[in-house]
Amino acid sequence: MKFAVVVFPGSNCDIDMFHAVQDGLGEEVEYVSHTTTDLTGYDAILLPGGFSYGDYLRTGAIAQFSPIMAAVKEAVEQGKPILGVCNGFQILLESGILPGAMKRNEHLKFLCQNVQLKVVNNESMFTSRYEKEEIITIPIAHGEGNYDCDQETLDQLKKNNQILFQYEGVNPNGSKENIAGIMNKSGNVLGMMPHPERAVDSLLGCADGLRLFQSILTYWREKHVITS
Amino acid sequence: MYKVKVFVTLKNGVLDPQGKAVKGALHSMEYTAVHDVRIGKYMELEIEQLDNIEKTVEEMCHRLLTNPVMEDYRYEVEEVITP
Amino acid sequence: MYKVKVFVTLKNGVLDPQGKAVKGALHSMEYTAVHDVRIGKYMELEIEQLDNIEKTVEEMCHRLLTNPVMEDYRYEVEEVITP
Amino acid sequence: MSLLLEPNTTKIKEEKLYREMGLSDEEFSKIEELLGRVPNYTETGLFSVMWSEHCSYKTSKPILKKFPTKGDRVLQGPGEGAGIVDINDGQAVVFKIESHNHPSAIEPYQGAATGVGGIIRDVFSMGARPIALLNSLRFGKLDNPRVKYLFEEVVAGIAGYGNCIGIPTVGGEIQFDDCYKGNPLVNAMCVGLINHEDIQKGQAKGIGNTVMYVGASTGRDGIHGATFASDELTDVSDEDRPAVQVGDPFMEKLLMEACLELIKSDALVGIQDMGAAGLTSSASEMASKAGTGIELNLDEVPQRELNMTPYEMMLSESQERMLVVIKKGREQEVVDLFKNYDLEAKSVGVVTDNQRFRLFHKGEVVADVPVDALAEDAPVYYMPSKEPAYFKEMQELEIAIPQVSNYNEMLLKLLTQPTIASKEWVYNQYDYMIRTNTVVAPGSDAAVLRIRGTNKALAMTTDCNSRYLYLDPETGGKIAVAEAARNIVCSGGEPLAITDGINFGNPEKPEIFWQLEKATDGMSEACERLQTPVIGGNVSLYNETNGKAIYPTPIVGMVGLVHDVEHITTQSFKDVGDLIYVIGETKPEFGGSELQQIVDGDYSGKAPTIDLQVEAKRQKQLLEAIQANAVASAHDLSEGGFAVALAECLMGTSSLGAYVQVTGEEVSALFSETQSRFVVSVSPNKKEAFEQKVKEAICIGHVTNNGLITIINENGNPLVEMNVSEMNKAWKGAIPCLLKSEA
Ligand SMILES: Nc1ncnc2c1ncn2[C@@H]1O[C@H](COP(=O)(O)OP(=O)(O)O)[C@@H](O)[C@H]1O
Ligand SMILES: [Mg+2]
Repeated sequence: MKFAVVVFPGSNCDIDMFHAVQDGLGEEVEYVSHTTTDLTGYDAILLPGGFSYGDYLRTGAIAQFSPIMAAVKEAVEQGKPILGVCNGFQILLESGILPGAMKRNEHLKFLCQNVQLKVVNNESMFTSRYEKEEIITIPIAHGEGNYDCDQETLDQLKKNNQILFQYEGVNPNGSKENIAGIMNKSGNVLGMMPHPERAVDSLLGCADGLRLFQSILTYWREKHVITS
Repeated sequence: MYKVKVFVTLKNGVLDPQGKAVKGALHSMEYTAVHDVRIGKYMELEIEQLDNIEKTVEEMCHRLLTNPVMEDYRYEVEEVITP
Repeated sequence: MYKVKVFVTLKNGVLDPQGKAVKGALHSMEYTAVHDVRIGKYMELEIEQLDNIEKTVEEMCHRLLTNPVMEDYRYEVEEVITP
Repeated sequence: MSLLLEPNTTKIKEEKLYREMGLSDEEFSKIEELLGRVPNYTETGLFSVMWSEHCSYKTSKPILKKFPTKGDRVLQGPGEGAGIVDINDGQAVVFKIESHNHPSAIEPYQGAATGVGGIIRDVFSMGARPIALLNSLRFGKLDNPRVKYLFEEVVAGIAGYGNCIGIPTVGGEIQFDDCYKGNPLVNAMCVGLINHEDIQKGQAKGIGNTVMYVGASTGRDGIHGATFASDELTDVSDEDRPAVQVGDPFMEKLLMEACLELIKSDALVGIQDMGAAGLTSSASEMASKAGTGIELNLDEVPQRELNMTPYEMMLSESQERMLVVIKKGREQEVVDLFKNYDLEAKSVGVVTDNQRFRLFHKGEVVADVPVDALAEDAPVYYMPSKEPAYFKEMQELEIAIPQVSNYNEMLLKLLTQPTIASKEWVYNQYDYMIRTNTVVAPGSDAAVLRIRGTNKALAMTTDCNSRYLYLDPETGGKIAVAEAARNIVCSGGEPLAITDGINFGNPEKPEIFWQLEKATDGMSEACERLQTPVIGGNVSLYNETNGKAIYPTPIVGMVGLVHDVEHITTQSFKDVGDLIYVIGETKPEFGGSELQQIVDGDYSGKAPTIDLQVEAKRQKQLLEAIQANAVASAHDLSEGGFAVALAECLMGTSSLGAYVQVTGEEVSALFSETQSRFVVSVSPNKKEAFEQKVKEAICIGHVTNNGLITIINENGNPLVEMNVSEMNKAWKGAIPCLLKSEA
């Protein structure tokens, strides 16, 4: 399976994402510049964290106009797994691929620490390797992770089981309904604030994030066997 | 040349954590008469002569300068005569 | 009740990385007529009836709402008749 | 100011305008002599910044000469952007510390942010990939709104810059004392990784080569920052402040990646960042080091503002700019490379053979001075030194053991002193994990980062207890180095070298200069003994408010090599039943201690003594024991003494406790700050192995699973008995609580 890590100017978790796939998962992965217009050669697209365009104006706002975003939207349509983490999530929101918007953390400070997440839905291509309701530990590192949406959107998210992760215990940023990660209605785009790519090596304290990547791989393999 | 001023505010009903913090700080400084604070953005753009400047500004606001999911905006366009 | 609008801008000569990035983005979106962008803050305060409201606002701006080292401000006070 | 309005030479000389720029009458005469004429306005500006303390080290040079700077592993000592130390396998570590005190006092967020930006440029200008940031901060007590504001904004500024550029901020230290109330200290350290073959020098070699300017454009910000940094703060500095420099970490991220790519190209001859004194210092130093000259055409310098004069361009301290020298004919490659990062590279000058620094503007020569006159010929001052009266008084005081009636209460109180309390509120605002190499995050003795693709890791720390330095600068200087090394050793690292951030008061006062001399004497001796040469540093003098100096604060930034990730050790206890040992005997030493501050409200008496030979021996033995995998946890004893250290070993553990017995005088046993001591835990099956390596270690108890800290005396009576979770809560909540409370 071949992954693309999209590099926007100012992305800085690109390297962590790359290593999570290469060293953690053991699959093929390449960096892809934001100026690329063709993503057909990749089986999954990863939008990493960081501060694209300095996160000036609003987080993820400027990156949505990068040339690569048309290709990302194509990949969304094709049903490829797309994972946006942190700034990647913010970009997915700004570009309208996922519903809702991000505000500054309620306490107005950047916060970096391990948090506990509840796996709300384990039937997605991103979470099949987790148990339902399982509590996992994944780090966060953001200043704007306060997810917000209107009631109608929230009802939809719930109805379609689009909420994959919720913060367990303390909500670190004030997000609506303790939301930590949501997917699109078709189920192939996941945006989440916590960083699974930082939790793939127990030398660094925690490896709960690895199963997220393994879930994607499992999905892809199954699909590949069936279709080929 | 035009000078365009854009005022961006959070939509009614969207909680404003920054405004809340500022209000709290003002109260602790004894400005208890302050009922509410909302914090938004103020942008000044200098734009060259253009046909249909309003439409362009509207478009820029909608596409980039604001996030319609949670923000409202209004703007003022002034013509500046450069000597 | 008063409604106070405060406009905060960066002092002349102070670097505005945000404005610069937004200008760059607008250009890459083909809004090349945009010469300059400066980004500041816009605040709306609701304040109860007060003697000398101007002085209070002035004071709040100076002490908390703006950073006099880097920012300039101006404000407008409107009286709001609450029904 | 337009060129026409600039004062002419007669006016500069007769009205002594150079004084406003910080040059003395004698210095001005020396410049006239070097030039053989009166300098014009621009030239006077060039000299004023290059001869400022910040750039020329004119008063600190004689002092810095004393530092040991050589060692088998040292690849680059002081003199370049940052020092470099070999770490085997063709790899090296690059690091340096830098102060941004005065800018942070004026505008704390941007002052701290641009401090971080500056030190990062120092490291990548050597060709190294920055891998970690640390900082060392000093503030007044947290009982005053201005101090709280400074503290919160400085931390936010450090976080804002480091997080955005994507370099983890992994450690640091903070102390709160009244002497820093009007003059906070903000020192930032950056650590980078490099392969030997990529090491760059800031030299303008090769006559005819092209000087290129890359990065942000030049504005009027920070003009006279270097001279400003060399002046005292007074209440009026609030008014006549120079334009604040705003950092743009996004720009720096692009610039860093572009420069690191450029380093791989053989078109590059030399590279240096534009730090203090911007274009002036980078260009003249690069030429001076190479023995060449430089001509710059200022019309080509990218400018952010209209009608900038040569004076303004040359003195601007706009951030995120670098100067590179490129082989003639290869300019376009560089332009293209930077364009890929949305950056502009612009040819602005040429390397000449005449050893002159010549500036052109609108077709005219606006400055023409010998390069060495700027970069090398700054005067050196040997300041008079005098032992302050207070020192003698302090030395003559009898040892006094502070009275403590309730040990439980006192321990709790110590744990909530902001200097001791958990710094989680601070470091949780820093992204300390990014780039996924941080094995030991902030919260233990030193931070440890693995080096991907190897078995090695790097341990790093910053330390300086300035209260000891105030009471006794020489001893305090030794302790600062020794403490840093202790933190490295406790984490499993072999101390390699240090960078120093010398923060002192006004050196023109003989008592301050005496502090400077003594402190650096002490540091030199410790560096010698512990084999950690000084590979670079920074000097910040004139840290005074209204004539009152800060405590002498020479911050030590140290990096150590962990030979195998298996050796990485943290301070927390690990398992029930592990044996607890103390290394080092305890004496009644309370001068400069936290306990003294609480009980007396002030510091007095003698600083704790230190025997560097004993220190070196203990560190060596402990490191050997760690490397033999005989140690479960290790922690050095510092502020607050044994009881605090023991408590710290339990913080954050889920349900562990400790049961230990102490001997001797009780207050000393619990709270004395005697140096060269460690608390270590050892798994029972490693008992022999450990005791064999560290013969003088004394087993005092064991790790329990009852969530209690229990310290009994010789007779078996409890001195301290407390819930770890209660302690933990107080320790963690102290700083947030102080910030919230109104004052
Ligand atoms: N300004 C800071 N930035 C980041 N980490 C910090 C800062 N201050 C303290 N820390 C971290 O908190 C922990 C305790 O610091 P400190 O009490 O100074 O330790 P020590 O006494 O062992 O030097 C260390 O891991 C340190 O890196
Ligand atoms: Mg320590």
